[in-house]
Amino acid sequence: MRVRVQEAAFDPGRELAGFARGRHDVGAVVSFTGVVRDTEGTLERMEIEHYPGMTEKAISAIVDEASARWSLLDAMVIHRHGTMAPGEVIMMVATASAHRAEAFASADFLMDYLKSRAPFWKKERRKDGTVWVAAKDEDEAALDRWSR
Amino acid sequence: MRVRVQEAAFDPGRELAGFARGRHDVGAVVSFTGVVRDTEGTLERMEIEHYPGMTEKAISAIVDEASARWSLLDAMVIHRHGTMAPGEVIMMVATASAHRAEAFASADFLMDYLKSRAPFWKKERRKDGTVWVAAKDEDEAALDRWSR
Amino acid sequence: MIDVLYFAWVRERIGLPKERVETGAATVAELVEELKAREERYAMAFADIASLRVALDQELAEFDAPLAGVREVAFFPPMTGG
Amino acid sequence: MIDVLYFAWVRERIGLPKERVETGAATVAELVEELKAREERYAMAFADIASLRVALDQELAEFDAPLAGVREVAFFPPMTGG
Repeated sequence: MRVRVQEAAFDPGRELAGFARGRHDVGAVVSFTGVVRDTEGTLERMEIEHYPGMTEKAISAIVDEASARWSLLDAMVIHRHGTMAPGEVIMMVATASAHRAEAFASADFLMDYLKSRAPFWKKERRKDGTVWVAAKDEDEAALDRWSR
Repeated sequence: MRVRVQEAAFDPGRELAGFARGRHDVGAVVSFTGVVRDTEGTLERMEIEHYPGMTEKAISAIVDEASARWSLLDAMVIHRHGTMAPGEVIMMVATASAHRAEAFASADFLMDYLKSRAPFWKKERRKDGTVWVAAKDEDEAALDRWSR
Repeated sequence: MIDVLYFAWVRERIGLPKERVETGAATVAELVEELKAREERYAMAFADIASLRVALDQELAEFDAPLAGVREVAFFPPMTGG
Repeated sequence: MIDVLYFAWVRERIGLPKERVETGAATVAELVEELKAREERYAMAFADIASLRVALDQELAEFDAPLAGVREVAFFPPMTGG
């Protein structure tokens, strides 16, 4: 299990290539990559602030919860902070398990919790001004899917 | 949208690195990688037979169906046939969309349908003999999740 | 004349991957009966129809589907891709 | 003495990322009331408590949680990671 919080850019392809390879117990690997989106062409920069110390702890707790729910053979979370341009990779999650259902569910779970429970805040520098991204009700509602 | 059926090994990391990059409308990329599993240490080789001609058509139809259900900005399916050793990559799926829910659901959907509706057959060469992998009831049942 | 293809253990039981068949069968099921009547290896391959799938011109079909205009019929076990 | 941290627009409204606060507050809510009473910028930052989250020693908590033994309190808007 690996958690990295960093300012530096990273290559999801290289990370996936090095994840859970050479093992004979892994049958399924799922990865998620989050990218700075700018559909309207008005975004200049995305700035991500975080809470050093708490961030790593919160992500590790989320990964631990996923490991308790599914037979995860490996998991990886990389999340950037600082300034990013449209098209740049923000973060990545990967999960490895014997079967596909567990790999999919655990990656989906990790994303839902990282979205609303890891201490990151996004600010958009747009041509017409600067705005903190608001949390969406649907992101909070997504967590209900996992209540047991 | 890209579909490749091939005997040659491929590197999922390199494929992910080249998938849906440099676009400003993509916010989420999900990938699935299927690996030859050998938990008991008794598998010597996996052999995958397919139906040339139908295979490409069937996969393309499944990708088209996914595109009709979700706002997919890009999708990729690579599936090998021939002989593979434990730990080798069998196949890969990737989907790109604006939001994470669509990327997850469409990749999950593609996997369920590739599993039971694309003409591939797996044969395991084990130390104690050779066996065709039987389709699982749960794989057929998984398709019901997507009936609308 | 119609091309008949066999895959996986159907191919192994029948002992060949493909053959051209002269048939007057109106449906897949009728073709299966004709093939079963030929030889023991066909009878064995088609013994349990519920464990088989069929494709007509490379599209999945049912066993009661008509064969009119079909050029290629394929028989195989349930697929195990992914 | 307790370390109080502010993030995102809470930090911007209050105008600093961190300060040490001398307080006798028994709960987070009482600490918030003390801070609001200080200056307009605090009153503005804490105007709508429903739009804020709090962490005690780097664990998410509720506003009625006790402060006894806590060394670090952080206030911030709902998180937007991923």
